[in-house]
Amino acid sequence: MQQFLIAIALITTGGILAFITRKTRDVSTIVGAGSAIIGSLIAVVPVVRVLFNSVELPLLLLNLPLGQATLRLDAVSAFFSLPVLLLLAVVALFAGIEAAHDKHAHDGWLFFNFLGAAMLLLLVAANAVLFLVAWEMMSVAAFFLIAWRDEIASARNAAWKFLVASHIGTAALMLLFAMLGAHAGSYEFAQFSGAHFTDGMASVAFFLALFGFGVKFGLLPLHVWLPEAHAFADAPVSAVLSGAMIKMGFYGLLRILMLLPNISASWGWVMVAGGLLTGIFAMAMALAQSDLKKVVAYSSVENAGIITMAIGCSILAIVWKQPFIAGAAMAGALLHILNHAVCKGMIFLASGVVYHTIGTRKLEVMGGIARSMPFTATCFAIGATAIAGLPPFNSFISEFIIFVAGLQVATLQEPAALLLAFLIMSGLALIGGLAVATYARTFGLVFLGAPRQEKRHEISDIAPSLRLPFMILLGFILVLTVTSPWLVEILLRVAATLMAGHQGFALADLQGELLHKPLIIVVQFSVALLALVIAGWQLRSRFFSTGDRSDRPTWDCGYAAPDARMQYTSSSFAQTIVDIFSPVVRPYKHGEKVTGLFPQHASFRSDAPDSLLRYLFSPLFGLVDRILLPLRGLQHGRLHLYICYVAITLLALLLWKVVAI
Amino acid sequence: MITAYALIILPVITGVISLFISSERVRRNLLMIVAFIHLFMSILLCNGSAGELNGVWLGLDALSRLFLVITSLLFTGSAIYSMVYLDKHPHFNGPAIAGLRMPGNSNAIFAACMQLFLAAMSLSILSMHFGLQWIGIEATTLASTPLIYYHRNRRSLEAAWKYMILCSVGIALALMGVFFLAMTTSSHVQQFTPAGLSLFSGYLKVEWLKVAFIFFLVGYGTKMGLAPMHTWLPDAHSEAPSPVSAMLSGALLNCAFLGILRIYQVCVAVPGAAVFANELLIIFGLLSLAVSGIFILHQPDYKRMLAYSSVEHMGILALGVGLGGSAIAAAMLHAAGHSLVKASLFLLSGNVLAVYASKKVEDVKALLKAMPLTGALWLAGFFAITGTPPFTTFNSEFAIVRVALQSGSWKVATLYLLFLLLVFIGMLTIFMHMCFGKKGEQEVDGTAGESFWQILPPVVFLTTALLLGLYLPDFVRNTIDGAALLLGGKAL
Amino acid sequence: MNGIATLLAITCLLLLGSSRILVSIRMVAFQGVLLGLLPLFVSGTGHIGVSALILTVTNIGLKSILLPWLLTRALFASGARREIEPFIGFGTSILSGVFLLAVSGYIVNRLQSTAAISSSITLIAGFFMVFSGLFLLITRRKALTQTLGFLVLENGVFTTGLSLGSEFSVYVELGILLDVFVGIFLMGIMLFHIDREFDHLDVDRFNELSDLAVDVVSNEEASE
Amino acid sequence: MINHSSILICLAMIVLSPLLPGIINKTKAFFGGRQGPPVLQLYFDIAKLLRKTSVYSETTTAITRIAPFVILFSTLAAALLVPVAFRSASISFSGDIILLAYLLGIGRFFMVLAALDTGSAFEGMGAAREVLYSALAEPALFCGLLVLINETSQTSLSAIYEKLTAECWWQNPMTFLLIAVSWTIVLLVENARIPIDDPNTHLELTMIHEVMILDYSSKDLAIIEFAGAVKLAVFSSLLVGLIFSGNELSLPLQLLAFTAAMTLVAMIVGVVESTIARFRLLHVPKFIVGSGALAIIALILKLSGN
Repeated sequence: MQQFLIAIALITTGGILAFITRKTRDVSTIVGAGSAIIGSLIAVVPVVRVLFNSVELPLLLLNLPLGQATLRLDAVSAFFSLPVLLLLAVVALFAGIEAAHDKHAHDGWLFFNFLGAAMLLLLVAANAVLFLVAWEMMSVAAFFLIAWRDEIASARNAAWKFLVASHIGTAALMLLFAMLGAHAGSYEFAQFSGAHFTDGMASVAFFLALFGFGVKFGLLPLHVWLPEAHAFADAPVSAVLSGAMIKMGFYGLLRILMLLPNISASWGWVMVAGGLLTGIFAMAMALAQSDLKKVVAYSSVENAGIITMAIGCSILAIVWKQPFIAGAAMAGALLHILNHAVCKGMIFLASGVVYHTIGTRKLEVMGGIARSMPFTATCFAIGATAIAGLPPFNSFISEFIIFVAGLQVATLQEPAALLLAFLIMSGLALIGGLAVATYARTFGLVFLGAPRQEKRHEISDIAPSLRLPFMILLGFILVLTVTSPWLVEILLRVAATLMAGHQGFALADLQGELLHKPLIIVVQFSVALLALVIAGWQLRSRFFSTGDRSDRPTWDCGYAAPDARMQYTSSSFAQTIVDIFSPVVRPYKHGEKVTGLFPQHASFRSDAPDSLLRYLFSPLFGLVDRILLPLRGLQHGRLHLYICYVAITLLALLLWKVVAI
Repeated sequence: MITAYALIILPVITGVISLFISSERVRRNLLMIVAFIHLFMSILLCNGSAGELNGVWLGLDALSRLFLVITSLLFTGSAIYSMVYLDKHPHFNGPAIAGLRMPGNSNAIFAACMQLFLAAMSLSILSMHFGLQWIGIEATTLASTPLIYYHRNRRSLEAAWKYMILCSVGIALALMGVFFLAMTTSSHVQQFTPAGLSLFSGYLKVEWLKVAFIFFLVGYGTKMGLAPMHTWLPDAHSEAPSPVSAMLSGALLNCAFLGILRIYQVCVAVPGAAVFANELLIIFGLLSLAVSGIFILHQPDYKRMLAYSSVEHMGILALGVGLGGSAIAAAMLHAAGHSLVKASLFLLSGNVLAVYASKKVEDVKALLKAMPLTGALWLAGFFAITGTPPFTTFNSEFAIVRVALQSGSWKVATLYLLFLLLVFIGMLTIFMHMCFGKKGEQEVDGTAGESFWQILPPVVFLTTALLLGLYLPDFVRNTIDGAALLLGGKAL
Repeated sequence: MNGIATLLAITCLLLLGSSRILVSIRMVAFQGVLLGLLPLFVSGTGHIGVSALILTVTNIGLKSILLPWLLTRALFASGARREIEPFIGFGTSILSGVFLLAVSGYIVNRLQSTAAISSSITLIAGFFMVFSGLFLLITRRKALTQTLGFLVLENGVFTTGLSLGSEFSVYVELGILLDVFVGIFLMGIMLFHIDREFDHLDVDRFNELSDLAVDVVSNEEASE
Repeated sequence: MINHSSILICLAMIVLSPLLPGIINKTKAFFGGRQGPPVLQLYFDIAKLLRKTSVYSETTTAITRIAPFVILFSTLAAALLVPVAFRSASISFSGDIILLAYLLGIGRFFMVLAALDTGSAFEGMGAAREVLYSALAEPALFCGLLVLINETSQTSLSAIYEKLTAECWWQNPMTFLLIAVSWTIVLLVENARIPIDDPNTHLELTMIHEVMILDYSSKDLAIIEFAGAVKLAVFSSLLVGLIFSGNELSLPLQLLAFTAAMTLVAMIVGVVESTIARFRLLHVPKFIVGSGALAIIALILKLSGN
């Protein structure tokens, strides 16, 4: 426990020192990045101890103005600190090296480290007030990181949206914790779980929590801040935001769920439905985007949707007293959180590299980057395959676990169960299919084909030193894939801690072996597939490639002068799908139809700003303005009427109250 | 007791003296010295060694301790700040009006009135006798009007006039309240003080107390800036010189609030009255919150925005006291936090104004680049004033929500949070517009507003607010809890 | 005592009705005299306390001599017209005055039901003066008349205080008087300033400071 | 849960799978009143292709080289997971169908990437269509599966088929009929057959599968063609397992029956192809969604059933 706090302190002070020494860039880089990395390494030790040999670390007390606050690191906190620590370290490494290379790299170490420290603090806070403090510090740090390039209006705009959104969420959380605290008579989580809430209160609490935390992890209507924030922040920042900060939303939600013993089915249904809609909507939006990082950001929303579904399924399973399903779904959700953190970290870093190298995020003008940046391309390809939930990589494993839970649900002989199974299975399938489409589009049109830009300065792959972080993440992807059958045991332990309060499922009830055996086979398949493919490819290109030639243009069906501009563009690739979802996506389409035998010059482009933002939130805020602005007339500057206000107030009070006497 | 009198007498004397000092330097040093002596004495008075004194006229209890220290602290800060501020503004000789020649030049009047202002506030804080307190509060109005009119232009004159008239009217009504309160007391009340009245709470006539409370609320409420009597506040705060605005918002409003608290103290003792008072306080609190939210949204003038945020926080104070229980302690804490933060914000706005020479939000851009220190503090102040942890304001605001829910008033809690949200969004928009962005085409020399004496007070105040948010030292906690107990509340 | 109270009420009605500033000033001065005499009667029973005497003297001195003199000066110094120019015509003013009288009567009546009041007429007069003071402040255009209105309001408060028979120590009373005096004095000085700056005393045109204007630029971040 | 005997059968199926397209073409030829290519045609093609050297477009990257192997091996792996000859699959475990579906998914993913790798407008077009159709088809597959799971309360494909006996059909024939139809459609979609896609059209604009492999030649093309055949076999055996149940027969009989059934499926496909015209591309998504709808109806029937 002490180690954990030391790590937090180290990271914070490192940030501050880096800020002080920001004039001398190298020093601040070393201090900032170094403290982040070392801090994470230190913090890993207690985390691992808690997770692997499930020891309870001693509590720590903190004397806050609103009373004593407990710090504790239980299995759940430990698990959730894995993505944080991992990304903190790797991204710090990346950003550090990058900063050493070019002058324009991100150097907001102060807030970067604060963000990390705040998240770690959040995870060990076992007290509502401390939790809120850490939560807000996290948001504020993130706000500054998003607004780092504040000379760009859109970055400011994104930061504004982010902070407003997260503050709305925090308001809900304040209400929630105030309610719990008022009822339990203390802000300590321990007291909360002790207090007996009525079902009504519990539901109110849950939905407040879902709202408050949903803002962070991007539940359907509340995700609007997310794409822009991730798009306009620097790559390392978006990596941490998407990989770690979003997960804190899930952490909070699960924490609250732990504290509410009387769980109800309606919560589960809401979460499943919400998650499903989120996932599908996000993918539909992602396909319509023309900004590389927005696509990736939307895919974060999609994964959040999947995780939400899984948690919802687990809740329902708890209500239906199905320990195995509950455990499997929860374990799947947790594993997916971890996997998503790794893959998304890699993808964001890779897309950041692309952005830095060719200086644009527009998919339309990209293409053919793979030839000049093979390493980045490989990383992105693996990351994309993984995050699209395809074998042989890690995200498939977690989705597989969730699927297994779904299959198990289908065996229950009751309509509700079948409905749930239907939602989960076909939902996941659809989302997965769309994810494949999205990432095929993203990777294919960014890295493959010929450059769609007329003139592009000569680009080269990232410096060898910059490859280290990618290698680490790649290693994690493989490790997470291979070790998953055993990882599940730990995850189930975490899940057991999560559900301890509810049905009192023991770890044994969760029947880990039912997951373990299939997973081993899946892993064997994955490894075999990977090995065979590589072997086959190498053999083919080593020994059976005599006489092969690759100096001919692409076969364009007899067209004599094929041209890079004739390639399928990202928007045309997505059009067929986007058209299906156009009622929700509402894409902008600018351009005229091509007519006549010898058409004149014509142009077409389409883009899709978040439809919920356009059709829900902007009108809402506008409405508030329209209501409030006229009221400003009250301050008209006429002294007589000001006095009149006073007089009227006095008279009104006198008449009202004196009559009452 | 001597110290208590000294706190009031000293500034009066020095103030009058400084009217007739011709040397700028001497006058300023005098101001500084007085500020520090005052601060020293009030700390001396409040560290408990003096104990509770309940004179017929002056007294010292937890409430006055709290407010006295805040006031003295803020005054010192503003005094330090005005060292530089006065240099930046040309002083001119007061005009001869119908033979009544105003002695000294405008800066002399400034220095003098500052000290008289301090004296008046000390009086209103230390006085236990309701009549005396009324005198003190009225005196604050008189002393601060010339300060608001410091710039000697039409706008400041208009502001000063409105301030003068509205506050005088309000306070006249408060005097009415005082008379009614006197009416409630039957003959055998010796001391016309909160404590004295509470002793004989059995004999007090509830109806008259209620009427008195209404007059107090409307009267002192005008001075405190509770909507809808707040209308003078934005004008005065935006037109006054920044150090004065800091005093007005950070210290003066508290004094007026104290005026209401004193009668509330009596109401608590009388069975029927407390509920009645709480109801009114909650209503006015929420109303103020709403009004401030409306006017902060799209506010084109950043000093006015700060002024409205003062209205908002006065609303929070009223609400907190109205909710009772530990919310009262929270309100006391909030009063302290708000004074510190708001004062530093006003001082910083002075820096910005000095450089950009405009109070318009749209004219100020890229503060963080143009004046790094001020910009950073300005943002920090924003987070502090909107109750973002770990600043102390968060604790108080959160505690108030909790109490609201404890008493099961969901409506109040939700409205409260909604209005806070509204204010937050409004302020965020403004602060982002000011701090971020590209440097404006007109090249500003940021260093002009960044001298050490201009930065020091805000730094100190904000740091204090931050530390208080992380840890509450026992003497602070005791003072706040003591104040809460006086008002029939619970400890934090 | 009740006689004086009635006189006070009548002066208020006249104030509401009078169209010339000079007259109003005189009226207020007369009120000051009445108000000064009032304490002598409160204690009743012939013998007069020293404190009461002092109060009387200062009261009359300040309210019916010094301040009127100051205001008159201000009036003559300013080139402003001597008419009052109200928002609400004099007839209406008087009518509403009567209404206010009724209201104050009603309130006092309610209060009386709860507790015995030494002299309800005076209290009514007090309330009425307060209300009409406010009324003047609200409906009269000139800064000067507002000052008068404030003076009336103050007088009303005093009357109320006396009628409630709440006797503070003389120091407090004097302090209060001092405050009021300085307040009016300051207002007087500001009248000169206003006259110099705006060359009119028309407070109604004092609305440079307002929030009617809505800034669009600061709205940039919000708009999307 | 490794079933050694079925591994052999599975291998046999894999080896013989190129016959299926042959049979389909024969059927089509028969309906067209033509002689038609020999049943072994695909073998000849593959043999020919393997002898040639390949030409790659200059825009291509390693993706183009890797893709064939990903496609091949993922399809072969999938073949290991499907029950053959009314016996449990070579490798069966709870949730194997998921792995099966996703193995085919990775193959498809790489085929699409390879198509985009060439940077040809036509291939991009095909890729876009492919991803859409498969994304729509997969839910239909799982939907049908749900009903079977719910019927048999088993979660592994083999176990499900083992439990799935004739009387299940008799109890609620409608449900199973719907599933069968919906899965047939899925088969047509996944294997790019008429009415979704015409394997031997000559207008690139209208192609889906064929256009994606326009730039492949020689060995790579051979691999892809073979993988395609295997994929067809996999889906056919899924269908066969759904419709026929013969797990109480003796092994030789099972083999015989299975071969017959597979041939039958191939012929059905042939009949479909030669009777129905290819849909306009705009209608295809509706058609696929329709198959999903059928499955959902089946689900609802099942719901009302119990």
